[in-house]
Amino acid sequence: MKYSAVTLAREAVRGQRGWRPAWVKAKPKDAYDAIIVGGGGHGLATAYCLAKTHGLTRVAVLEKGWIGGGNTGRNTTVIRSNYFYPESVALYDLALRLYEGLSKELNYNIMLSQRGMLIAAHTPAQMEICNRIANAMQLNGVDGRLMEAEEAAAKVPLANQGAQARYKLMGGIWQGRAGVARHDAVAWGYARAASALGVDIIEGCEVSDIRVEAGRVTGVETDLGPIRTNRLGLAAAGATPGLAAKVGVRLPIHTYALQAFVSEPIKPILNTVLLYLGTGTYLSQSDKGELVIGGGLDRVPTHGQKGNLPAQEEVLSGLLEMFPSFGQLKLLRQWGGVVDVVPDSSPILGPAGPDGLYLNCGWGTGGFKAIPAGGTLLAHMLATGAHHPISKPFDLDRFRTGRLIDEAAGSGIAH
Amino acid sequence: MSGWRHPDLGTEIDRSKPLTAKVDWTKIHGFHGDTLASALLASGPRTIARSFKYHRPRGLYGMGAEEPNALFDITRDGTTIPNERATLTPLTDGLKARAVNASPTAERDRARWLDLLHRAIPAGFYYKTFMAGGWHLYEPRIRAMAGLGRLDPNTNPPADTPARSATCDLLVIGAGPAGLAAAKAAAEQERAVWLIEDGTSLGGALRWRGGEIDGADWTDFARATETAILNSDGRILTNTTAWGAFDHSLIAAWQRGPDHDVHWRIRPADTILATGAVERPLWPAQNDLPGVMSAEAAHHYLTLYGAVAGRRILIATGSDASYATAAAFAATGAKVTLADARDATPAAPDGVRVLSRQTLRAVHGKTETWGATLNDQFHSADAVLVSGGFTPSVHLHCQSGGKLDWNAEKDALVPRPGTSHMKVIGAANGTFGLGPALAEGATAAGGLAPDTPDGTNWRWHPARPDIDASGRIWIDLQNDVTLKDVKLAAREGFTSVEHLKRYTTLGMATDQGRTSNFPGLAAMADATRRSIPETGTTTFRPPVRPVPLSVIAGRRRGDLFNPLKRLPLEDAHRAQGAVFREYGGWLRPSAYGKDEAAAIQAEAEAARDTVAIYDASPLGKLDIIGPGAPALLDFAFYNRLSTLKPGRARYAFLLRESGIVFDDGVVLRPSENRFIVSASSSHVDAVRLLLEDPRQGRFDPSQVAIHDVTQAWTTLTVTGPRAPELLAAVGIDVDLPHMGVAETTWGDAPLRIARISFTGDRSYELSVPLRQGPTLHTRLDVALGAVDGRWIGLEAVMILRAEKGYIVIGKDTDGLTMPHDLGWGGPRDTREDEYLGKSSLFTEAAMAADRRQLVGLSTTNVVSTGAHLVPLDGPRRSLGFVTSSYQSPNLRRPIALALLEGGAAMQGAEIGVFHNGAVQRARVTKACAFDPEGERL
Amino acid sequence: MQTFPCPFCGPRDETEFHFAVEADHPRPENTPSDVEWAAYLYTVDAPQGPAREIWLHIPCGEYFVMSRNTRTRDVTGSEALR
Amino acid sequence: MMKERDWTDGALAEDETMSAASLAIHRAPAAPSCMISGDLEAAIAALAPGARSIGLFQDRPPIAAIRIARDRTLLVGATGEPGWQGGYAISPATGLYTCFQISGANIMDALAEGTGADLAASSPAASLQFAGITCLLTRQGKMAELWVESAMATYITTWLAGRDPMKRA
Repeated sequence: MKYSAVTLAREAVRGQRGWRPAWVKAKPKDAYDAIIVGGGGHGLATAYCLAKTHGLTRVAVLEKGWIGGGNTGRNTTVIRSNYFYPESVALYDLALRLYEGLSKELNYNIMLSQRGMLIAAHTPAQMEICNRIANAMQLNGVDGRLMEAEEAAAKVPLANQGAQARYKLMGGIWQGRAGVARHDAVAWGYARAASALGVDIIEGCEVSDIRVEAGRVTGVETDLGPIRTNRLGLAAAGATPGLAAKVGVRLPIHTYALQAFVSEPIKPILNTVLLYLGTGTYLSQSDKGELVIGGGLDRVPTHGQKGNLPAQEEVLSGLLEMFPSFGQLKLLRQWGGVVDVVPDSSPILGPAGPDGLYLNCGWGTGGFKAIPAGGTLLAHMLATGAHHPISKPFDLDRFRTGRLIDEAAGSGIAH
Repeated sequence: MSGWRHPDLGTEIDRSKPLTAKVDWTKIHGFHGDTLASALLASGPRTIARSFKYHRPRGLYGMGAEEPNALFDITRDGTTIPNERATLTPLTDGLKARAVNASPTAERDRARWLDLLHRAIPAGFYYKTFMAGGWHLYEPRIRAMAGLGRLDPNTNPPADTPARSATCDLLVIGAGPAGLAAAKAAAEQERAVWLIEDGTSLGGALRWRGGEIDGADWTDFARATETAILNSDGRILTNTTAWGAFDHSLIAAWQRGPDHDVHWRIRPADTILATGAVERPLWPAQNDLPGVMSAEAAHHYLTLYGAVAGRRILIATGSDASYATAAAFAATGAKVTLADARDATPAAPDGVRVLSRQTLRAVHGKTETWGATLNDQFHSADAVLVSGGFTPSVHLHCQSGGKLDWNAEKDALVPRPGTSHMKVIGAANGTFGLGPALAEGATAAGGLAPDTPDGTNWRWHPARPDIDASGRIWIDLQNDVTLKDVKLAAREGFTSVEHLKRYTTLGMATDQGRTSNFPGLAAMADATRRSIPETGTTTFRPPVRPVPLSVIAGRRRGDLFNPLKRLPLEDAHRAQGAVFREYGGWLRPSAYGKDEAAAIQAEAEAARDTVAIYDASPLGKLDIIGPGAPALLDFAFYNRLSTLKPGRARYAFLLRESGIVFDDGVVLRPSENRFIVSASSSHVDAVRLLLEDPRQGRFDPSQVAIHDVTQAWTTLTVTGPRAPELLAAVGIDVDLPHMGVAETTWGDAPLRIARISFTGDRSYELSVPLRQGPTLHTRLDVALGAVDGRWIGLEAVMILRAEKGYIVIGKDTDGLTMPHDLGWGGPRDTREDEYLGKSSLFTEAAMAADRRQLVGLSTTNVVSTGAHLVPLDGPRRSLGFVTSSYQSPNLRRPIALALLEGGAAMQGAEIGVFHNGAVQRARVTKACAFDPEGERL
Repeated sequence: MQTFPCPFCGPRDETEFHFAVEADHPRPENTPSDVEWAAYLYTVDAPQGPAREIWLHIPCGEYFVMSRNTRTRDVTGSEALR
Repeated sequence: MMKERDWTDGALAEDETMSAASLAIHRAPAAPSCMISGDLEAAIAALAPGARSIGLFQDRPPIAAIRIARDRTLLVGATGEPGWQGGYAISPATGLYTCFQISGANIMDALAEGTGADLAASSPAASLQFAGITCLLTRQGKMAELWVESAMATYITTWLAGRDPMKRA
């Protein structure tokens, strides 16, 4: 049933009894034309694109837990394309352009709020690096510009401007189209749309092995039994390296815990997304009124979705250095996701190992903003067996040739 | 109906110290020892808050962190803290409280009409609408209506909470009966016990239920426990919340102190969790009306504060535990009816009318309770106290990986032993009742069970929300999530408990689901025909209850945030009028003079014309000593250094294994077995640790040492044509070749001189031990006038080196720059032996012709650093970017360095310089624009 | 806050340590193939469970091999490089 | 160009003391010292005969070998010519470290704010991370000694001054 104010009003009269499950809780069939491992945003978006764009509906998404329960449900919901290299901008701005039409496309309000993002600089040297990025963005057709101190301060009036401030707000990079979106809604919106097109979404189904015969993928082993396919997409973030290793594909991926924090909800006090280069802390305020805060990784290789105290103390002391008045607020919730970090902090997209196996992983700390692009590109590879022009530069082979896309190195800012 | 303060009950309050406070527009009265909640109950109005979504009138419900309604912005002597729970806010004289998310006040809230729309705004409605025209049209109004309290932009809490680490033998969390018994037993075995209690005093529920332990009143047992702990090197922290369990059994605790809080990081050898349980509500229709309270909380307010919940009290329960509560209220003269769901009930306490087989169907009233329907009969009452059983508080057990099992007999999810590093005892383990809790506590610490006449282990009639009941029934009071919402979530497929939570926001409010997680889970189980274990539980995440950000952020602020290294001669430079800036982790003079920009140009000019001095102390000084030094340096550096003759110096690069230039600098070899690596000031630690890797992993560390003695020396660099004159004036005469180094003395102090030039003019780096720094500074300063020289800051030095095309790592190189991009291809072409990064210099990418290479740019006016280089015609794409750009006072024109695709082969070519939409023309030149032959060195 | 054991200094807070690389990846020498060199530079095992990693204890500057479990976070041992 | 933060705090001067109700912090004058690596026994025998190797928070005599690492030590109260002496290396290091001597009632609480290291476990190395930076920690009787590289003396002064208003003399 279509979602709209009309259907909502009609159901209001009927006690909301008319709604049907947003997605069908499918049981696995014996075989599919394509299988995607990982029921996060990327996996669900891939299934939707396969059905919608490529007309492939004998498709299954296998999720070991509940959809949207991995990094899709654990990030700080920031969406942006303020990147340095043309290849990165092509990828992330594709995602941003798709996000801009996604609520209408999926008939599901993902609450995309393009409130703009400021990356703040505090020294002349940092302003020079911001200028380097802003110009790169403009050359790549993205709305990035260098912002001077006065205009930047007006964007974040509560930011620390006192004499005691450790970091003066000297200006920075501004992207107006950047912002935030409701992360759960992205997963559920794609799931509902894909399910409506006939895709099987199978939760509680963990893939334990990949079956290969004569160099070609023939299916997967799961705790709900074997399922056959010749086209397999891996979009399982931190779990991807373990699966790929089963077919001899060794990846340059470390997994770390990345923590995020949410404060108690308060009336609106922050209308933009802000990152301070000096503290490394970034934040935005959700529509419900909670401050959503993030920062650096727990630099300890891990597979547990839990971070530790030092990273919390560092991120939150950074926050209060940026906004001393936020010392009035209390931490409501803290959680961690397991992020799959690649040496050049760019994803790994493309075929690997046996024929029919395609990777969409290595998104590290930046996966949420790329969901629609990840889906589009993995669907293209599964449907056509070949790279999309935008995914090609992110092939695993770049580590052999040395043609890395190292945003942190290029832009001088850790992404 | 105004509150009722009992004339003499109240163990926590001091009636000799009356206090007044203001809640919205109403004055309320209380005593020292009251909380805002107890004072409100005793004297205040019933409606003290409005619900988050429907703006329904709400009253006080609970007694601790589980309180879902009574939230206020609290102002005390000018300082405001939003979203404070009345139950956890000590009453102070003159305190002002303002109900959150209601205006002008809770009672007169203008947004009351929202409740009329409740049918149209169920859980998750916003996913189904607000799409027409784009979310941005609706978002501002929705954001304004969301959020609870208001931040006061003028309140900046100080960064004064210390973080303290501690270790102890046994940590007991919770000082109720079970916790006391465990702590006492352990302390009596000489173990160092830390006892942490969230409340203001020890005892937990004993404080209002009382009890006899070991033949005496429980307070004796508590005192004996305190003595035992303090005698065995233990510690007791009340007003302290253990809010996080982290790896390696670390517990984070927030101690609320009189003058400042403390953020504890405690690492116990063993941990015992005795955090009790939270009473469950019941789920009649309109269960959110002011006047509906937790029975345990009402008993707590009566005994501790003398605040009586009502005059005509109806207690709806299924548990023996409520009989003591009924007796306590009857003793005040209140009319008490106890409706027990069970068939067989204990004897009725005096003055209490007990009805059996009763089900609470509905509560009636508009902005306060008039009465309730039991089975199908109305009973008048002004307070309905509900008890639906108890939910063990297992947050910390689960945070540390502990699992839970459904125990039907205890009607609760209880910790599965051995699945976390903690032992869980008492009500937190589903052991309800004084005797069993004391026994479990003592035995957990290897002691004997204390004796008590009260040996019963409470059980109760399992209560569940009735998913077929009609009327509006609340599951999560604070986030306004009703039973219909849970059924809607089930209908729409959000049947995993995690989906239920995220779709309806059930359990995601600031009471963190203490009274809503269980009924939400039970209702979802019934709605989907599953058992509770099959439906599962959500993960428990820190903090156990909201903790101020300022407690975790601690004292790391301003001066103490990313502190800068300071020059020993800082004050001397200040006296010269230096302006300071941050350079690579040091605070250093950028220029000397009020008008910084003008000073920079004048300083750069003087350094070329006469002589200038700058403080180069931050330059890294890594002593590399021993017979193994040459081999180590040959492997670590891109340039061979074993061939460097004693008394000489050589410019060299350090690469990462990826072939990327990591640092550059001059390496001195004062003597056969001693080298000094002058790493860039921002890279000293990183370079030391980069060298330690091969020293320890590849070579024999006993044959080569690395000593960082950067901060043992003051280095002043004298540069300019009249430099030798200035040196002579202070008694330093030396004839050193360019790139020569000598170790001599100056007066009675050692002096190292290195004739190395970063400016392009003849320069001498003079290094003396720290103690001799001031003398060297003064003697040079005095001599400067005679040679018309001056002190210069780092900005002038940056211009001088840029005129020479000398690079600064990280500014003129990016994370992909290799040495041959900078014109330093020699070692790459000739060295046969292994060195760090070698194989990376021959990858496909490393051999590509389109690599970005260092070039100079000649332009008519100054281009901005960070501008990009673009083709003058054809599609516009980035060919590289400007890394350094200045007006050169010495060349009287702009100079710039850049990284340009295939730049080495483009000398003389014209190129576009793109900045913020505009394009200038530039000509590609050699990097060095000044004295290319180097005659002035 | 985890506690890691420096083989010389003993147990210390995790903030005193820096993760360097996974152990047992010897450096290929004398002109390795681009695949061998890329494997050395970038490919990792990132095991889910027991792992041998090279860590650095920053205050004393010693590199050492730590055996730990990447999922349970238990540390089972630490040994000096030589 | 916009001004950056002005850092006005200053380090304790040599031999100056700052004190509050329960804590006194004195900056000791710099003693002659040097850093040694390699055959530490031979180096100590040559430069400071009889000196013992001091670990974390261990009691030290005026002339002491404060152990930094497995094969590196700061010799206090003795120094020598820089370079390789057969089996060990020497670098003169007088003034490299600034020594803050902390005495008073609740020293242990003050130290517990700087480090989580177990000071009773007598770790063989005196080096640790204190207040976020690498330092050395030793003791003279009841008085704790925090050794900080000279450029960080200002930071540690500000950090130790902490909350209680400190009087400087």
